Amino acid sequence: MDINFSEQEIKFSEEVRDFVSQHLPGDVSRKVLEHKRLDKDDVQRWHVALYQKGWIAPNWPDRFGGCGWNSVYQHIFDVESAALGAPRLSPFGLGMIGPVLVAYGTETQQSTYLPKILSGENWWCQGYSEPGSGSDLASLNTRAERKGSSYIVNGQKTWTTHAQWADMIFCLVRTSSGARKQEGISLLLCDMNTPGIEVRPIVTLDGEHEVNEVWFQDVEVPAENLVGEEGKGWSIAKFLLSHERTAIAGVGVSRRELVYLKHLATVHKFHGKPAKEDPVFMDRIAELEIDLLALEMTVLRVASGEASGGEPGPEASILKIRGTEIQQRLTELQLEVVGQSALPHLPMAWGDSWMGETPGAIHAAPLAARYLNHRKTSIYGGTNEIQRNIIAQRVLGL
Amino acid sequence: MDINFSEQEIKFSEEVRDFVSQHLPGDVSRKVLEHKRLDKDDVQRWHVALYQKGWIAPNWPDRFGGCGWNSVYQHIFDVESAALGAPRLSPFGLGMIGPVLVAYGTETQQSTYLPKILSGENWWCQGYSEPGSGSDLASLNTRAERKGSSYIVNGQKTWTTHAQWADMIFCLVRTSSGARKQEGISLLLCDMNTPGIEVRPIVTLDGEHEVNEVWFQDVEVPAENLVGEEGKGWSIAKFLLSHERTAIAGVGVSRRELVYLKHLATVHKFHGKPAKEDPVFMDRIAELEIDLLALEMTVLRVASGEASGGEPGPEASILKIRGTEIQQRLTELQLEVVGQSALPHLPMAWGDSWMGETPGAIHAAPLAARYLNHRKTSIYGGTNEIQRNIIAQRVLGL
Amino acid sequence: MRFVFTDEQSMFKDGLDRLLEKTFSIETRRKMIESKEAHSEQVWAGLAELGALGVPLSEESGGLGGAGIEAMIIMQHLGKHLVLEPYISSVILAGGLVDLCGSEFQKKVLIPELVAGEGKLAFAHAEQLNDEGGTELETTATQEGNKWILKGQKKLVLGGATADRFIVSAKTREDGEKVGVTLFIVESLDDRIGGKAYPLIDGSRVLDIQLNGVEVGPESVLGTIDQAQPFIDCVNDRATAVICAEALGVMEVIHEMTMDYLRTRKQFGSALSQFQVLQHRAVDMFINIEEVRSLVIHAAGKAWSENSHERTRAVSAAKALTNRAGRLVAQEAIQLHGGMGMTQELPLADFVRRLLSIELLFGSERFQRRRFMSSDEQVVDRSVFVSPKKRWKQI
Amino acid sequence: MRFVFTDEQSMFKDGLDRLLEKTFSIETRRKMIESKEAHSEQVWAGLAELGALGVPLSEESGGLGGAGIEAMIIMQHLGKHLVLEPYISSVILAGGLVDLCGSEFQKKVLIPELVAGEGKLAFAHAEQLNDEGGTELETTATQEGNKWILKGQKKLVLGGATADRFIVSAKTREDGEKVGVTLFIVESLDDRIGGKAYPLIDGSRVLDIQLNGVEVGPESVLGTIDQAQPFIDCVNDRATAVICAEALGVMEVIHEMTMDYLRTRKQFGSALSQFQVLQHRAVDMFINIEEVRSLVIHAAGKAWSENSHERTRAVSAAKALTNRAGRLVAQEAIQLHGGMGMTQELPLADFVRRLLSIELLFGSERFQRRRFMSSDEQVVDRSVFVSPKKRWKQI
Repeated sequence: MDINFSEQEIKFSEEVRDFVSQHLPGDVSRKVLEHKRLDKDDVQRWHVALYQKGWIAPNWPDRFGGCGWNSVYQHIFDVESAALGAPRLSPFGLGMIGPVLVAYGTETQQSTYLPKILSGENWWCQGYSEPGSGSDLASLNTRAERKGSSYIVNGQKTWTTHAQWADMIFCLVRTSSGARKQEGISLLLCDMNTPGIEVRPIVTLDGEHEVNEVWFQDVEVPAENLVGEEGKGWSIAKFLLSHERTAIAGVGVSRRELVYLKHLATVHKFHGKPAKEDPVFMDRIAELEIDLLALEMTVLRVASGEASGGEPGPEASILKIRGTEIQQRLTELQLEVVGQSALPHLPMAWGDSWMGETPGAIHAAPLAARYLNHRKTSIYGGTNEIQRNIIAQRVLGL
Repeated sequence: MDINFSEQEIKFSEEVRDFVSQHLPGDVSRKVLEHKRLDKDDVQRWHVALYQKGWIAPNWPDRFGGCGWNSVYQHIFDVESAALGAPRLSPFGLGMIGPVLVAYGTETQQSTYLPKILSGENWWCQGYSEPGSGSDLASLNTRAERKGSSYIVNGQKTWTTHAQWADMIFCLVRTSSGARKQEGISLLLCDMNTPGIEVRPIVTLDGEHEVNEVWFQDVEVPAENLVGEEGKGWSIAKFLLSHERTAIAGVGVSRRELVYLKHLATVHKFHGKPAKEDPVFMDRIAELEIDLLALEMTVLRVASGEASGGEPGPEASILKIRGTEIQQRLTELQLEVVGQSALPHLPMAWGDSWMGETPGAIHAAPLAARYLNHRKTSIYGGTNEIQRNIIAQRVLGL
Repeated sequence: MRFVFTDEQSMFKDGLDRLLEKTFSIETRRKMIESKEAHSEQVWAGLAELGALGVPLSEESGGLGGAGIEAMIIMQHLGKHLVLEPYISSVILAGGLVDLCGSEFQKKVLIPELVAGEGKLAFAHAEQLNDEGGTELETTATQEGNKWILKGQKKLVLGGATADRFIVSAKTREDGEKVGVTLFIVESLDDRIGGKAYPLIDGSRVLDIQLNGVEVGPESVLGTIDQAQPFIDCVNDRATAVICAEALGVMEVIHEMTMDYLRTRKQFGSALSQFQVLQHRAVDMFINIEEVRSLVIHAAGKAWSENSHERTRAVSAAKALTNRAGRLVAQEAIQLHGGMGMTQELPLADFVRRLLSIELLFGSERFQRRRFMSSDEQVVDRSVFVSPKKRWKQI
Repeated sequence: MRFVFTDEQSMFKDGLDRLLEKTFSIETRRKMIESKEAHSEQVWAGLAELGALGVPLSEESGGLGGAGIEAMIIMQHLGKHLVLEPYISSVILAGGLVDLCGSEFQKKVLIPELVAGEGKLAFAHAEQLNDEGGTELETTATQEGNKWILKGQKKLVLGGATADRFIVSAKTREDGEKVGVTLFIVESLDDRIGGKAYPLIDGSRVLDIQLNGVEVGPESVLGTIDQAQPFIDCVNDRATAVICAEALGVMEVIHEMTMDYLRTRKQFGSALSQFQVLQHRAVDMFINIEEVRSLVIHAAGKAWSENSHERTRAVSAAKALTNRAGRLVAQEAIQLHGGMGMTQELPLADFVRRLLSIELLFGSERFQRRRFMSSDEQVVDRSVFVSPKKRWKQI
């Protein structure tokens, strides 16, 4: 056991820094660091830069175009690139359906979809939740009926992040009504341009459009787009969800936001002195920073076990819970330090083209919206209550 | 609505202060203020002083010898006497079985027991919990069989506070095995000197002896000692438990301990300066003090509703939860301010006769034990989890 | 001490409820926010008719002689209905200053108009949004002949967008540590005022104003020259107390919405309300709200008090707790609503956003706890309860 | 970076487990506490035989050249079995000082004895129990000829009751702000030492000593005169790191006991483990313990580092978290055990009391967070991760 970085690891981190500094577009980095709104093209430009470098799929096997990094390298990349303002790539292709296709896809599916995920040609979105099936995902009702060489899909998905940007959707659908509700669920891949699919925006608490409803009316999906066996989609879904949880810890971004928080504490004042001289506030930052350090070490521990042993266990639920709690606390403390400056509601001020003045500090403008937006983190990807149920049952055996 | 004290109320508070200053024995007051061990006689002397003044039973009706104080007067008495170091009186007679006998007792029971409770001639203890019945009190197994003009009691009670001091015990016993476990429970009064009763001490976490097991082997209890109807003991038990919860808020004592905490913060230092100059520590004290103020106002609100409307509702569960949480936090902060000084384990130092030195400050000696002891408060009188269940079901209707 | 509303107070509550149910709804609110005024003249007129606009002002000034408890009742109801009216700015802050400092003549001109709903006031005071607890005032008033010239800028003027007149605070003396602050009445139509209106995160409209050498006469001075600070502190405390009452009303509705959702929404074959973890979370929301209620009553009862330490202590306690509880209630409500709690579509969103505004206005939890603690020393011995400090001294 | 134990480390763990299971139990412990020595020579000898007493000392000094990770393994096991042995005092603190500062001769005399389990050391340093973070040392050493005279008193000397020799810290210079501290080796049998032994709340025995003009020769000076402070800080950091490992072991057992209780105890017709609220509480205990494990590993990996900022930062983080988590774990364990959790009879009581001792030793949560924050500035830019500070500066 050795918790210090090796020389190779230090060298790699320098390599990452150099690459990011040179290839991350300056306007994208600035938007990320200042919490401005990103559009698809912003993310895409970074995606392509990484693709060209061969750094696009850290956790895919070599033969499918992955980098073959171990978990420490992945972590270094995460932290270093986030620190310099790299945007989060869309996770649905690279982090979710990609690994699923690697594990369960047919050769045709692999050769059709994986290269386009890597290149960024295809963006994906996720068709999991439904209005009646949130935490109880297995109770989903979207039906796919086999008709000749196609499935006909009817139903409604919701909370579909960036469906408005996606070329493809992977969907959990019900292909038969088994005795247990987990049975009869299948995973289908579906082109977003297929007739009968309609995307309706959902505006969230913060006034922004990020998630959508996706409606399916007699949507015809070729049968070869079924992943794995018909009716066995549930175990694939679980495989995918546990992958999602590891990434969701978000250590790199949280480290960046912590540095930003400390920066804000030098700019904003309490009682006439910089907030960083307020011991009560700094005690709270210290507590958060220590929790983040613990999370980071836990990520590395879990990830290294993963590398040696296979898929991440239910321990990954810890990362989901604590990772999202920390992300939320960061938004709270950032809001606290700017205080009243965050009151004005000026959504135009966090667009990129805004050149006007704001009543408070300009960087304060997006912080209330950011706080509200981040309430989602303890809900999505399996609520934190569901994660606790998972740990209770599968780790503690209660 | 008027939240200011009236002139009469201010006058009454002065009257209480004068009386306590003159009649509370100095050695008792000192023991209480310094967290030393109290023996029965210490409490008894104060009991008698209050009895002689006619201030012994604030919430009993006049005709049974109560003071007839409204809830504000009761609160003033509670706070003023606690501040000056008055010990808590034994609640089992005055606060529990007394009101039960007033409401449910026969005339003979009332005339036999109530005067002796008032005078302090009889001390009571409570036979509720059993080894197998904690939170699920109604599952109790101690059996009482009717045999002629007596009940024969067999079984075991536990967590019986001050059974070693008690002359009488009131017991929940099973007199028949009904369909619902709440049915067939009866309330019996029993002389602690009856043959077949054995008291076995339970030493608690803090190394002290406060609670006991009480064993019953063929204990003969006269049938006239049944309170209310046979088999209807459960509703009496609930009546009694909700009374217990109002008193359990303990605002007077917590106010005293808060003042003590602030005093400790002037005596003990952090980084070479009095702890009261440490903003982080003081922020925590402020939070606690504000919570205590909220509790105090809630007690007054609930109690005044009670005075106008009858028995305290399930809202009293709030007082139990928050009251005990605050008591526990006070012991934690007291422990924090003395720090390492609380490490030496010197139980003799919190007896009254101790004249020796202690490695840390002498007043620090009991604080670790006190912290450990107070863990009980969120367990006894219905755990705080049970209280939350009560609120969920009976107040929120979930 | 009494914790029961008087008959008069109860009738007043009922009147408010009827008015607001009839004239206001979440749909009205959403339309209003998009409108130019961003509030409802109909509701304001209704409040005037009920007497609500004069309730917490003294009878000598032309008010109804009520105090904190009455103001609390009003604000709690405005909170429940999420009304946008500038009650705090016009009645509590600016109206309170006229009531406390105004000359007979100034009161006669301003109060009846205010009470009748015909003239709105606003208090233009804040300048530094980036320094909580910073007290520096940069707006100056300099005397030239018998005129005063005001220069500076004021930010986040609540109710500013619809006010007919501003009470403006300005520095009129500065000797080392000591700063003299004076209040001036300024007509909002004065063309030397540059105003910029914008919405807060809850949709309510505020104003930034620029005073480019605004000239006012001696009759515009409100109260004694250099002596305004204690009165500013006083109305700020009152406003803080009653905004906590508003928060209480908001939280009550949020809690109710959440209980309804828990009872209705099913997962895993049961209503969410059957899951013990969610039950206990709902209970913690409830307990927090009850605690806020206790301290709101306490603060309302002390906010009109002449003892400034007692007032500060009660108000800071209430705001610190309201902020903590408000955050918990909002966060739990969203969490218990799951994905639905994240949508702008549910009225929950409007209530959550208002609660967040209230949290950010009138002092953070940390700020208020510090203020509470520093008012503590002075107030302990005045309370009805004598502390046993002397005894501890012997230890 | 590697998170897997080496084969050697795994074998060592197994050896420790076998030793402690064979020679120690909660009953043994309870008997020991009442005994004069308050620890077990058999266990100590067993640890010596396993090499545990020399593991974290450098090979040059006669140790086995291990470091924090090995010390962590040992202390975590001592925690799991609630062993009373003076490992921290003798090996980590005093042994560490000899290792870091001793002359060849001093090492040759002291280390082999220590490693063989034949001579115990203790570090007598603390004086002010009533001032956490206060650094004033009142014990003085004054030179007379080639002798040193030690005067003062030392409190709460861990392992002091059974030590054969003390390392005593004393002030040897004081010029205004600057204080020179020197270490001295003192025989415990010296009759000019007045010692008073007493138990801590967990039953372990400590010693207060009184140095009434104890005379020692120049060969007793450990390290350079006036220059001991950095080495004291170093071994204190190491001790803090490994006592967190002990706490981890203690918490693991507490959690296991609690899970067993939840599975066994029935109320309302179900095992307690079926109640969702209790399940989630158990999960929070578990998460806290896993976080402690992460920071214990981190601190152990840095505690032997030469970069004192990095060391302090890692150690303070671990202790702050350990204290917070330890309190949560103990409190929840008691609460989930209900009344039974309040009894002295259950072994849980012994574990809870030890955890409380650990919390009170080596710095509170508040103290450690402050220390963490002040070490922060220095360390950020040395880390492998470059902070994006410069970018923010442009905002």
